[in-house]
Amino acid sequence: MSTLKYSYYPGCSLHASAGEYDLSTRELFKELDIALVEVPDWFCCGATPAHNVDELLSLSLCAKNLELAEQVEGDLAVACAACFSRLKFTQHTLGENETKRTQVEKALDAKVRLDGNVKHLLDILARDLGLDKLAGVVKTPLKGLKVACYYGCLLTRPPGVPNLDCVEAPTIMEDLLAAVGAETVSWTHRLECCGANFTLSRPGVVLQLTNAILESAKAAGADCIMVACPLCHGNLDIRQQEIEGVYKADYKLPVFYITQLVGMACGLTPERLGLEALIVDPKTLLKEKGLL
Amino acid sequence: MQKYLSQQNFTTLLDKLITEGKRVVAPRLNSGTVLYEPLQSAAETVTDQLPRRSGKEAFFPLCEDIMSYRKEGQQVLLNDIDPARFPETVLVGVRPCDAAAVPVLDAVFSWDYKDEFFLERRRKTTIVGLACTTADDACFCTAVGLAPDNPKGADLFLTPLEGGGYACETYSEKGEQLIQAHRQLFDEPRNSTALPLAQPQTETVDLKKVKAWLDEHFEDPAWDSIATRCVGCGACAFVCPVCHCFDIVDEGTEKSGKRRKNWDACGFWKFTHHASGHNPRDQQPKRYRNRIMHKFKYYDDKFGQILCTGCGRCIRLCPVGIDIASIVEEISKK
Amino acid sequence: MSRIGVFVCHCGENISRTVDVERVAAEVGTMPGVAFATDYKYMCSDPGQGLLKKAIQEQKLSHIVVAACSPRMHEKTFRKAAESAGLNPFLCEIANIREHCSWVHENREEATAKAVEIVGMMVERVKKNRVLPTITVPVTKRSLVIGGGIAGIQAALDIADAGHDVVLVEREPSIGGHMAQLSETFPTLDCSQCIMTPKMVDVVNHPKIKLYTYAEVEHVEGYIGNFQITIRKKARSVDEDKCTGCGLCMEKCPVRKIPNQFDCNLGLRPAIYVPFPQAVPNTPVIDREHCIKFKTGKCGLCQKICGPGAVDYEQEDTLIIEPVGAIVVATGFDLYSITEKPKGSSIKGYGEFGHGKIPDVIDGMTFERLASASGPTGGKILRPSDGQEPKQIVFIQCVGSRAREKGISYCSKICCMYTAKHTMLYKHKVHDGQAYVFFMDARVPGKSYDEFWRRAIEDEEAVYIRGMVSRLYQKGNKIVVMGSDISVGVQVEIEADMVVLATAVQPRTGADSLAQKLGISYDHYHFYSEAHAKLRPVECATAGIYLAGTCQGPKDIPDTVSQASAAAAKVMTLFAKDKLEREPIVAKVKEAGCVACFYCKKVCPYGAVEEKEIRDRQGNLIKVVAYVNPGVCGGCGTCQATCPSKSVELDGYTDEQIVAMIEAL
Amino acid sequence: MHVEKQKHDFEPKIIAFVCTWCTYAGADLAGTSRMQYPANVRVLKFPCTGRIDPVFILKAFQQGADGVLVSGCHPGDCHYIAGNFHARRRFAAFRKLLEFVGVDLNRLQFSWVSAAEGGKWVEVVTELTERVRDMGPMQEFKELAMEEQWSGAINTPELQEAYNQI
Amino acid sequence: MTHAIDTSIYSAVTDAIRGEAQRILSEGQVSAVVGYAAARRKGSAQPIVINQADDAAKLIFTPACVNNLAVYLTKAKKEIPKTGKIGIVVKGCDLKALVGLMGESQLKRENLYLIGIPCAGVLASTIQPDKELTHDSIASKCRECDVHLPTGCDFLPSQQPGTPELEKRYAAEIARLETMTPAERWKYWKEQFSKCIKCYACRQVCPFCFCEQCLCDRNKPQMVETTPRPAGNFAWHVVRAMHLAGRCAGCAECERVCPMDIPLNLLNRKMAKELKELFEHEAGLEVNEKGPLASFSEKDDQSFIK
Repeated sequence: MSTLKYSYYPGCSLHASAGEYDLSTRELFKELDIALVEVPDWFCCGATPAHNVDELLSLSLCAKNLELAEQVEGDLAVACAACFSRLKFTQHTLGENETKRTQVEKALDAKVRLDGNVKHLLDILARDLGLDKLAGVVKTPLKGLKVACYYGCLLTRPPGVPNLDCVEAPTIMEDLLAAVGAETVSWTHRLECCGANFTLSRPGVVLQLTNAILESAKAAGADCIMVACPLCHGNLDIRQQEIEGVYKADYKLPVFYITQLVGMACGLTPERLGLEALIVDPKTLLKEKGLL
Repeated sequence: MQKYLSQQNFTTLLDKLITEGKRVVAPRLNSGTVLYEPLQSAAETVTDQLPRRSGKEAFFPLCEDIMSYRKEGQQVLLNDIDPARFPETVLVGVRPCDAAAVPVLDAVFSWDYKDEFFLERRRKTTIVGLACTTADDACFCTAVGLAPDNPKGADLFLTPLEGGGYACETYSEKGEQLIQAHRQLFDEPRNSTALPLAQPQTETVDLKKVKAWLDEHFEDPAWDSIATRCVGCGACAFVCPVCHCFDIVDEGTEKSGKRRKNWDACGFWKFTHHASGHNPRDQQPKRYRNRIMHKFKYYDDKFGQILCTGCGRCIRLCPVGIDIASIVEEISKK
Repeated sequence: MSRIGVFVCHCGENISRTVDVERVAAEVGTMPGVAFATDYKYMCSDPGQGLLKKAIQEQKLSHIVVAACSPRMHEKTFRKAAESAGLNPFLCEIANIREHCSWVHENREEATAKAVEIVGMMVERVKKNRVLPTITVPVTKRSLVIGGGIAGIQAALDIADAGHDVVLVEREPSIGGHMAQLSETFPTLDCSQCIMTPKMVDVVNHPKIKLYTYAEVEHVEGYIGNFQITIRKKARSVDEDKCTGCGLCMEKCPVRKIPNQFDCNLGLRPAIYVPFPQAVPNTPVIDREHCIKFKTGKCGLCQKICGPGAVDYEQEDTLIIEPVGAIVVATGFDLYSITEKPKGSSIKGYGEFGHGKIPDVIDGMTFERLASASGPTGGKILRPSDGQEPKQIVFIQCVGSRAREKGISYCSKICCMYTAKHTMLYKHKVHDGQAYVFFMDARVPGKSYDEFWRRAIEDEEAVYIRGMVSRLYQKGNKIVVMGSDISVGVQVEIEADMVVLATAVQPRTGADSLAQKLGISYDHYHFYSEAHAKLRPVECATAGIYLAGTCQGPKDIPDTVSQASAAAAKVMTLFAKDKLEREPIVAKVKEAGCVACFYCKKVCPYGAVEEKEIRDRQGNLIKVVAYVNPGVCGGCGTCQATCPSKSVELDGYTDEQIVAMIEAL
Repeated sequence: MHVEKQKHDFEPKIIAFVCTWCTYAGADLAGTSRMQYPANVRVLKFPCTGRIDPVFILKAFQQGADGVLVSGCHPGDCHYIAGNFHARRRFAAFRKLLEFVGVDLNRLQFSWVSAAEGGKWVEVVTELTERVRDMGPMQEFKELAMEEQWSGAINTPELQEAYNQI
Repeated sequence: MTHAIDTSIYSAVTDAIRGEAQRILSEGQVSAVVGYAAARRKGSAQPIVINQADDAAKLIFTPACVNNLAVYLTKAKKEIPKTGKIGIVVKGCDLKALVGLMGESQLKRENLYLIGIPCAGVLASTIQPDKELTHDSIASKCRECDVHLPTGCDFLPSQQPGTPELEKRYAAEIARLETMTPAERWKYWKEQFSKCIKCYACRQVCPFCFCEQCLCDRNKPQMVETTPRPAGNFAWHVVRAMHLAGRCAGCAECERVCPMDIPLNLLNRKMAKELKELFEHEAGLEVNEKGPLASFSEKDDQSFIK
């Protein structure tokens, strides 16, 4: 049915805490007949900390991964919002700044390739495959499920770099969910930061930020939250119980990855989507909505 | 006089002529294009291709100075070019269609006015003709009364032989002198057969009928269909062995300069453009009509010859595929 | 053959010290075409000029070259002298052997040789010079002013007061513009309407001003001194001559709930309306989009009750042609809208501020209407959502301005001052309220401006927070404003009742299409471009068109009024003479060679090139060619360098003249 | 005190095409300030760099210039609003063409010299003159001008002499 | 070894052109159609203007249909009837020229009926027209063609041309010349230009040389020596390249028709390359009101200006 082909950069999180994101991605793409070939020998992009410590290192890490990706046919598919951000940022910075490019090329002893397309899964599903096509393969529309789409701070920012969607008022997640029959809520904290990796060094800050997000989603009437980033997922899902304790709140908002919700609509079993790995148990909700 | 000239001696002859101080002009390769040009050495000669430009250049240069001027104070000083300083030239490897052009040109350059620029170069040039062994479908010498082995215009004519070398025949004093001066290089004629001659594909055209039609059809709708597509360049005239129109221009500054004679072409818009702004040949078909009329009627009226040797250059090189052979053929059938 | 006279000046010793002037004269004297050559101590002196005049007459000279100082010094002097001796001034050329020779070289031999060459060059040049007659252009002493805001009003009044007719065209049903919408003005806090409305009345009463409201410029033809303006007067549906302005129609109109744009859509108006009570002219207009009569054919109430019978549903747009000699463009500005912008627009909008969907997030102009005594709330500051008085109010500056990522990089110039004013007006009306201002830096230069701004902080207790706002969102009936205070490096979160955005000043939508009609240039943002940023700030590059107010760039009322008066002064300067005289260094088209590719038109900085049809005596079109309007041509010659066939030629700098000089070398 | 000028074997001919409002005035200022520079330059005044046709540059080289200078108003200072912007594009393209056909661009200088930059005028002219002097005469165009088509060439002593003179 | 290029669609294309020309002529939509017809020599083709629907059967499309017919619609060629709408057969490269002419106010789209050609390529030279289209014989311009299917035509046959990837010869040749020293380049061009005989075929076939009076034909002043001496030839070709800079649409007709084989399109390609690098301009299928040298940006490169 489809002839889409991508090289695939899972990123470290997907091999660890976000294994279900990796699993659901591979399963969903298999179902949609989109070829994913893992970038051979890929390694960490440096994520959010590296560029604060050593810019050259962080750029070189990404540049090397981009070079590796060239061995595989097709645009580069990225699942993690942080990896996506770093790879895009590297392309942008090295494209604009010749001095830095020269430095990186010297470090890598190779020409930097900046012409390959780096695409987030959202882009692939909503645009390359297309919403119409996606809607056509939906088996179980996610009817009645009210989802708060959470973009976090990296997917669309900074202006002019990822160019995924409108920087401050994106709709790509909402559009995607509409195509698979879910309902999305209008809420205020779609693009706020969750605190990301401060979860280890400054948990207090993260709790505060994450609480605001959960509070806003709940207030808007959401049943669950959908994310496209393992870091966001970690903070919203793993920390949720703790937050409820600290802020004396009762959220019980399951946090799904985009691929899990879309996969569910395409009729993939919970096992193929790794739903059991979620901390906030989605079963009750899904049963209630007749989706399980 | 009939002689045999081996390939080896042909080369030696040219080199000798060069060392003697003669200007030896023969087909050679100039950045990818075969042209009649002065040789530095006989090895440059290319004998298997018809040069892009014709041999007329040796007598009727693309561009030549005829006078120079200089202002000094309120005076203008003039200085004529002395034809005596034109170099002695041997024009070698000249195809029958190019060689035959020379006597045709003689007519116009020695008519009411003797053009010393042409005539002096003519006197100082010996023409060594060469028979054709190949032809393409643009060649039509046979249609205008010539042939691949017609020696018209040549002082000396070479016919390539099976197994190499040339049969060599003289047709003028100049040709004989050339052989006499280098007789050690010429052997007695051999019995070898000549290489098969080229076979131009065009049928013979009844030139009388062509002229008869032209006599009556200065105005005719056919001219439009023939030449509406003509874009008005001078390629046909400039590669033609017998087109001989020229333009005289003064070039230089207020202080000094040259009067020059350049090739001109009747296809150019400027060719008949009057100072008043009026142009009697205001459209391209009228200009092209002049080309055909001049070649097959006016020249015939005046000199009893036609102004075409069937070399086919204009056919091959016309940017818009105007084919003089097919035009003449068509006219002959009207 | 030419008889050229060469006059070599010693300039006291300034030239003769390093240049052997006698030798120059002698050598030049032998050059072809030179009939007379001499040297003299001071050519520019009276006897020197006398020598020149005498030689022209006695020697019957056809051209002259004066070898002296820079032509920038005395070209005019010598050309005048030549003219008085009966020679066309443009047959006189200057060879600069002082600034470009004697003063910059010490070696006498070298300097003399160079001087001979310089003079030789000019001798060759002058041979190719042609007689050029002075160009005169008649001037129609009427002016068009486009836009009836404060800029247009000021310009119109100044020009009319000088005794010249003015045609004032305003797009809206009333003049007044943005200034009429303001409550109080900085830095004096005087009521805007109090100072504005008398001027509006002056306009309508001025015998020299012809006012067209609810009208637009449709088409512009002609050039400086001689424009033909086609004005489209939109159908008002009310006869201005008959209407007495009694207002009965507006009272009776059954359609009453149309948001009034003048009040930033806060107030409501009927379908037949004047935008505001002090409107000039006080003649209503029917909003055909909302009028029942126009929508369904029924109603017709206003016509029935109108005593003078002024309501006319059949009225159509009319086109009026006005001849004028000068144009003042004063079309004003629009405010940046934070709503979502169409794809492809360079303006991005503000998703982080809710894309305009949060009702109590308003822009500065809306705040002006809330604060205005004649506004929809009668001057009370009330929230649009629920009519409550906001106790915590946040002002955000630089919304759109200085924000490259939002599509605009310039400073809007007025927001710092009006935000300070807003905090004061707020404090004056809501005594227990608190105003916060997020700002990047305060740009308040101007007479009494800084003092005003400080008063807002020091006396009116506005809290100024240096930093930007990253996001705001509705939470219950509050608006959460998330920002940072970079002076102390902390995150700030304020739960506000109302947020006022100081949105950027932008050119009017459609400014570009008006510019194209006028043939004036505009920048990337569509602000109109002045001819020279420093020295010709109110003139357009296109002769006879002048700029006033914010259409040229953001500015406040005092600057706008100053520029309007300056533009008026420029118009008066133009009108001071009956005919416009100019140096004949203009481009001319050689029509025979012109192929109408109009490259000349594309590159002409003055819009001087027009398309001209050449017809035979029967009126059949022979060809279209370019035509350079000598009244408009600036004389740069860019057209000639660009013309592929060199069919346009700049008099005074023809190819022949230039090539002659190159060949003289 | 007069510094004895160094004698050179070759004095290049430099032609400067300048606009009247900025560079010509700048050169005037150099004069008024009594600055000194080599006497090799000949100035041709144009209203605006926008008027300068690339053919003039070619013509100058053909007429024996060893170096050519084109100079006008700084961007934004054009008396005619935008003439220098048009010129900038035109010459950006033309110099690439000249380079491609084998003209050494060291012989062709472009500059912005304002009416206030007498010093810069001196600097630009001096630098170009010295650079071209080091490069020697612009042989290419001079030789080209003497060259004939073979068919029109004659062995005249005067041609030979003229050729030897360059 | 030379690979043949698939031109099997050309006969179907020929049929389609004939049908369309027949239709628009008989319906009176156009007063004439400019196209190609077969000529006497084997494999040859020539431009033709037809006014009768019956003549539509004369139209062909073959690899020898090399001409850019746009030249027949320019002012320098007044003979084509200018009344009413004219149909014209265009390859993608020819269409670029037409588009350029529209941008230069020479033509109006509404006066044209464009019959597009799905084109896999044409011959480099028709001196010997009876040739197969191969990787060797194909015109250099076709090797870098990006408009095998002209868009925006009124009629376009449905055939899809095969478009093999071929080495870009112009790019390679320009790169080769660029690595030379100025003296070497001078020598190269001097030799090439010295062959020029000033027949002006390059000018006459060029759609953009539409000036009725060429600058180089003027004599007051004489900007360019008209004499075909090396100096005048050099000036002529440099001035022509400059006049075409930013305008040339790349049809390479100048180069094809040059009887002296001067690689004229190299100059035009070089300028196109430079203008793309400098001003991001490229000849395309969008009508451009202002060419790169008739416009400017304040941010234009001025690194070459002191």
